[in-house]
Amino acid sequence: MTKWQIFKNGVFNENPTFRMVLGMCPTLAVTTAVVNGLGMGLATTLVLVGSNVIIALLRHLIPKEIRIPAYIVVIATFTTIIDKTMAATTPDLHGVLGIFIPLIVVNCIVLARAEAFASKHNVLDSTFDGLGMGIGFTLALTLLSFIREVVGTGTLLEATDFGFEGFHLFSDELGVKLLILPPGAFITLGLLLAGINWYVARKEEKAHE
Amino acid sequence: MGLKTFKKGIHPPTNKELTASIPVEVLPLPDQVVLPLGQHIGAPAKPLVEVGAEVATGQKIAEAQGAVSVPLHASISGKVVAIEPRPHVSGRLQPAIVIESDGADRRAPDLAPAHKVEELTADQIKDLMKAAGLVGMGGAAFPTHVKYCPPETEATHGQYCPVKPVEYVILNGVECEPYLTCDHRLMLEQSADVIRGLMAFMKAAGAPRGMIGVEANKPDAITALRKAAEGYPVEVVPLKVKYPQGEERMLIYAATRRVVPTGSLPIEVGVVVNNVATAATFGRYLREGLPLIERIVTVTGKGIKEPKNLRVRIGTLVEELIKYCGGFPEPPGRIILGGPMTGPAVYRLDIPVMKATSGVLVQTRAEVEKPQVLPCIRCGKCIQACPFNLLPHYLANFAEHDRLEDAEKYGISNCRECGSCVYVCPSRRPLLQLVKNAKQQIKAARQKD
Amino acid sequence: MLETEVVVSAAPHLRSGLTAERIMWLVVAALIPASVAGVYYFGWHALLIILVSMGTAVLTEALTRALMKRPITIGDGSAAVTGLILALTLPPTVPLWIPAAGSAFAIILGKQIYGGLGYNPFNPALVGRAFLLASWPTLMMKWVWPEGSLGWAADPTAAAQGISVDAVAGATALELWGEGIAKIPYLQMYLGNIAGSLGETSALAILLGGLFLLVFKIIDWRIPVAYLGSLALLAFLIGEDPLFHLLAGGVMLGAFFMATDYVTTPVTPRGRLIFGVGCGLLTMLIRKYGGPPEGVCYAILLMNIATPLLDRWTVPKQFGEVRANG
Amino acid sequence: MEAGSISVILYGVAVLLVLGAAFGLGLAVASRKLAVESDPRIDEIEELLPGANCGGCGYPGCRGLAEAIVAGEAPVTGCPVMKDHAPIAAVMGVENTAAERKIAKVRCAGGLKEAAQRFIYIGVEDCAAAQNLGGGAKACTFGCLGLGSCVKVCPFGAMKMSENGLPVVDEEKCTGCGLCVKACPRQIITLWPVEKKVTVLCMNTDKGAAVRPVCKVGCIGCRLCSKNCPTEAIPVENNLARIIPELCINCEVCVEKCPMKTIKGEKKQESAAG
Amino acid sequence: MNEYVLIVLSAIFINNFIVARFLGICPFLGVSKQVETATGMGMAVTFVMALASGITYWLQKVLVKFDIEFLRTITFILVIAVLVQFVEMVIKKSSPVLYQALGIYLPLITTNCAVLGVTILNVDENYNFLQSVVNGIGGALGFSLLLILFAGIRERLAFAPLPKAMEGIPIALITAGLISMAFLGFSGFDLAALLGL
Amino acid sequence: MGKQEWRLILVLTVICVLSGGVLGWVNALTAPVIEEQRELAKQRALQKALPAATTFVEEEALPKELESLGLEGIVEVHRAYHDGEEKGYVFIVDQRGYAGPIRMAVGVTPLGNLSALTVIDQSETPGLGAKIKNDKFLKQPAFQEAQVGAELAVKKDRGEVDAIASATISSRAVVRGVNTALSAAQSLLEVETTSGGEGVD
Repeated sequence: MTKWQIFKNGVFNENPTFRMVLGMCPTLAVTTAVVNGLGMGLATTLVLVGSNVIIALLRHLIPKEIRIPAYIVVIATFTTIIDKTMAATTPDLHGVLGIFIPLIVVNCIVLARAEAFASKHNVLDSTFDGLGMGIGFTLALTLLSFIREVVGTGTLLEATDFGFEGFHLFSDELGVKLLILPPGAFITLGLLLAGINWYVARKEEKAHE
Repeated sequence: MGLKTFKKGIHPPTNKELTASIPVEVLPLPDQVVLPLGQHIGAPAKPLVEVGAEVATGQKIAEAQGAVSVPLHASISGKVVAIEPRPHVSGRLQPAIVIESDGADRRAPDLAPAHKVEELTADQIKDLMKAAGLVGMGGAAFPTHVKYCPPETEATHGQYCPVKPVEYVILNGVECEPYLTCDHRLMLEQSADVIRGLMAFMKAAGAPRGMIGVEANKPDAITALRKAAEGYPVEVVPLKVKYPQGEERMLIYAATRRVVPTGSLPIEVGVVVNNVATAATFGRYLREGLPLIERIVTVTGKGIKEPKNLRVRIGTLVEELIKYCGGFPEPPGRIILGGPMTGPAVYRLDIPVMKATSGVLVQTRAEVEKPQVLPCIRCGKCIQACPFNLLPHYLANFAEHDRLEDAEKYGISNCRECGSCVYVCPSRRPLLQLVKNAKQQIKAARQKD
Repeated sequence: MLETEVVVSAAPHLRSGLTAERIMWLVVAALIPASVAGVYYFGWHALLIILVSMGTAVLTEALTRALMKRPITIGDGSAAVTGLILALTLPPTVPLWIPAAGSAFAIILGKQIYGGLGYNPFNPALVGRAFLLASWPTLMMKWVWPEGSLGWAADPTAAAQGISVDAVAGATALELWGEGIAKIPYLQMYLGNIAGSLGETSALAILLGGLFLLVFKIIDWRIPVAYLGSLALLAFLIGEDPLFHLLAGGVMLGAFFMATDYVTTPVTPRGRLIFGVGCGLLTMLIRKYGGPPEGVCYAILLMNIATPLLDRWTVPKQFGEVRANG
Repeated sequence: MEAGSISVILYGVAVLLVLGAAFGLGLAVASRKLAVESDPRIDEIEELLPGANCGGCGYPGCRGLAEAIVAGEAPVTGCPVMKDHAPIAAVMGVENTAAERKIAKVRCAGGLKEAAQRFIYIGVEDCAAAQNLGGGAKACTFGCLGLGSCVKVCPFGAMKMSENGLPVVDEEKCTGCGLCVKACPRQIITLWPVEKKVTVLCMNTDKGAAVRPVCKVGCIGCRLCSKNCPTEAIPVENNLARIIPELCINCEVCVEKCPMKTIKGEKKQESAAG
Repeated sequence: MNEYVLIVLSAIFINNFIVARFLGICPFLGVSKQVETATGMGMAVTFVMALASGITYWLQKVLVKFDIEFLRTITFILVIAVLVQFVEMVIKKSSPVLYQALGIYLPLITTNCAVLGVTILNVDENYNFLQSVVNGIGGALGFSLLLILFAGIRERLAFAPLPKAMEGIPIALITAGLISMAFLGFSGFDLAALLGL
Repeated sequence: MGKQEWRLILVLTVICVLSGGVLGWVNALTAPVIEEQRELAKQRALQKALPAATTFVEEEALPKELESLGLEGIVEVHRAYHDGEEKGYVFIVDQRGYAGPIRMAVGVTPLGNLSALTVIDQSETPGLGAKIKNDKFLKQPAFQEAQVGAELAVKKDRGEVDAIASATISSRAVVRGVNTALSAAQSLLEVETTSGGEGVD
């Protein structure tokens, strides 16, 4: 596989959210606004790339028995770094994402990539894998939060914390507020996944014919 | 009201007025009878005659084979023309003895002599039951003597012979199946035979008391039986009109409040149940030695020109009965042998009347419009109907999805296939067919193991 | 031999006349009194809401089925029932796109997504209502009093209690109770001459329909009885007026028409009792302590969640399962 | 850097040192003392298996088969779905016994157009259930009942019902798992080598006179195929022609000769489909 | 006493981990196909969450004492991971029955963010030891309750002719969404008033 | 113990130690910045709550004292000055909202008028409860005209405050915070008027 293929694989074919259905908790929790989804996605990407690189570096040194604790320590380290950096640079976003920043450490995507990819591939491949997966995750979160924010509140890219009012597309009185409530997260993601299933199935069928 | 009955159940229209008040007519002797060797539950009988043999009415032409089996008798006199597979109610071909009538209806010379119940021992009665080819004539066709199994076979076939005293013999004169009136007419016209048969059964079982359960919609039959039972320890019990009142366990519960435990026989609670027609046939056998060679069949339904009750020789083809009743006024929609709730539908008329064939019901095309099956809407009506307190929609659902273990867990084996659930189902689901299918698969899987 | 083909099918060959379609249309019929009361009290706009809601439901059902390439099922009447019930739970003031959006959501996400009639775990009409309530709460909590109905508030006793018409208009009986402002005469509530959802206010009209369903055995008595009984009992225990709580809000409509929805409620007799009790308790608890002023919709939806387990745990004892008579 | 922060770093390092060492020690001890043996090959093979859990192998799912293979109870070719068993064989260290690929073949050509019905069936859409009801509606008691039980059990979506009421096998998707064979109450589906294109599409063993009125394309046992077959691959037993796949050379002479069009080859099938 | 009841009830109904806090979604979607397995998972989660809440309480004390709270994430997750692994090994060795019922779910718990989540929440809420443990149990009970109810629904859905694209995760998510919508009924529920606090 | 086990321990320990070191270093870099950010945010909030003042002095003992008076949720009290002239108080108050605590700063002038209020921290639902941050809500007349001694309430509770649509709980929390601050101010100002005797002009 070329680097580009590894990257593309993470973004599309094995998109962690839409195809592998991993890391659901932050996906559902923080996607109430595009800014939040984007922030969470990028934070996760950084952790993914960082931990993939380190684990790929150490892959021959770590004995099988302590593989999980060792990976977790590495991931936790990067998570904490991101956590602190965000607190220092973007305190408002950090506040909104709250508990879900430290919880990146238990995001199945990160550990799954460490186990399934980084522990078996070289540093460069692992970097691209982390990038691909991270971007894939970020795209998924952005898409989801885009739908929820626009349909739910009628605004786009509203980020008052950053002093940005965003675009007001229609009166927020008309917004389908359910979408930004917890049920909306489940329902929107469910429908998105169904749509993607449908699309993939149709594509396969067409290819078959 | 205070009439005895069981819990739950359904109230389908009875439609009995078509034939209830018409006395039984005797169908003229047919030219030919087809006598399937397997007319009863258990091993089929073994032929005693060969093609070309001359036989007389009542002559034993096939011998019982194995413990659960009964002999078969010629129902007319004449010549055996074939012993070969012939169409059967099941839709398949089954081995049968075919006799061509000589028109004489000669009775066999070796018919049993007349007996008095008082002079017989219990064991003698049980032997006579078997000799008469007696089976449950209500539809189940279970060999009657096995219900009272003789003591000497107790060791070998213990499962039929729990060492339990029998307290009641209950005759089933409920006739809860809609349309059918053969038992009703029989109780009216042969009440003495019924009581004689019942007394013999009680003696065979050593039961001190007898009961006859009759649905309250047959007051004339109740009166007739009460009159005939005067002086005997027999009680005629009027029962509430409800389906399946005639189901063995429901009848026992209604009459005695006893619950037959799942997986065991009524004798477990000291009760034996027989159909009134069985009792009447046996009563007549004791009177004149004629074994089970004829029965009353209700030929009815909108699809029959002149509905009637007919006294018919076993082995007469269904088409003869229909012809005698004037045929079809319009092309038939569905032809059912027995009652509409449990009788099988057939697609040909060259099928013989058998020992347990209680009726021929012909529905018109308008009556059998193809139902539009909807998904189960969980209305729970099947649960409210099921006399066995099962959850029919679950059972059918499990059956449909091949989850046989779950079906067993929810008591599929306890289903007696009365069809109440299907009757009430507003979504028109084929619950019972699914359940039967699953039961069969479970049985097949068990046999494999 | 037979000249024409006959039908062969499994026994039994008799069917009762009560089909699922007839049940659905009977439910619609049973809701006519409540609908009429709604239109009588709240005017022609109420009728429009009902028509739009039912129409959208039926149309959405037909469209989704067509999209999924499955048989069109609008003939079974279930979509019409969903649309009608949803309409009856709406405030009579809502703009017409509200019932349309609610019905569409109810049919698509409440029902067709699960494969249609018989498979949905939640009452579709309530799914629709909960969706509307969460999405457009301001529109969904805008109440009006039927014309002339505020006469009681202007009477001397009420005036003596310091209740003004202004303080009352625009709030339902339950909201007034929540704020401890006014006590509305029972008769007025019984007749439905009060503010509220367009089909919920008249206990009389709902009872008429409910009794009709009970008499014809379309619904099981257990759920409404358990629901109303437990609600009244809990109200009494926590020192509230049971009669008021039976008459106020959507309890009557819920108990007779929503908690009795076959598909989403238990099938076993005991399960139905527990379901009803659960609905009653939750409704009262949400009214007294909860955020939303009315709890019927949520109480029933919450009990819908528990339905599969209730079914599982309340499988009735089979006939013959007990060792008989010792 | 301030002294304070250095001490914080030191504390941090110390705490993690203790934790790391303690857990490392604990896990080291535990992995020795508490180890429970399980053959790693089971996992390896499970990973190689398709994971459809179709049960076609006769074991409870793919994991079950993997365990059986490792235990030596099942052959490495135990999975009927996989086309290439070499990787499993490699894990087990056995040589791959290349099995010829077989697919399901429906051996009945009597659809709604060709075969007569005895009655109108109303009931459960399931072949076994229909079979129990008067032996099925189709007048031919050997032919396909047409209710699609085989289609329903196929875990790979390789079967569908044609408009003529007969199941059609998608040769690409069919894996030869044999579930449809078991599902058919009339046993008319067999697993057939994929490269043998000629088959007798009938299972009726009645005499020709009995076959003709019930089915237009039933085998009447006329032996024309048998006589004309260059490799003697078509014996006729019980009034029914049967092709021995090992002997068939796909010449399709029999297809030409069959007066009932019961024998179908590849060319014929194509023209029939078109 | 009522204070602890409040914590538990609140964690079950109002701030339910699944439908309100979005914690533990992966196992919620994964281990909810059957009621039996859901029950086993629920028990395992309850056990681990109670244990983890207790242990991390003391760990946090240590961190605060040395002013190294920045190590919270790493130490907590390490403790949880090792704890789970230990418990799994011990159960596997000592009781195969218990292992079948509970142990096989344990590896799934390490990455169950509900466990780490509850320990962090305990710290954020400044709970004392007992409150932490009670909160852990309450959160786990809320998780288990939802998991089991959800499994009940999904067992029923196994019979439903779902649209092809909806099968599996999509329908599970939407059902979870509708459950969450029903739980909106508990929003703003004044538990304190109910319990007389 | 074998060589393998020692290796286990060693590797895990080394990884942990390295992580500890790295994290310590990162922490050392970021901790002051985070603290600075926090301080900055607070200053901004204080400023916003009482624009007339420029310097704020925290009264560390007051929250406890006020709590003993039954006022819950007051986290900090700042005395505000401009050019040495007392400009009033800013109260930082926590109140439980819909999704978690809402932290707000409420400024009160020496005359007992509410100066302004601002939300510092909240985790309410975006698009719904989170709108309590918006000026449309915070700058409504009901707040601007509020005075010591007044007990505010949202319209739904028969009060004068326009609540955020469908976010009554969040709105109520803010109103509660304002009420708490006003009561606190009342007691503080009373104390001053009685003990200090300076009076208000």
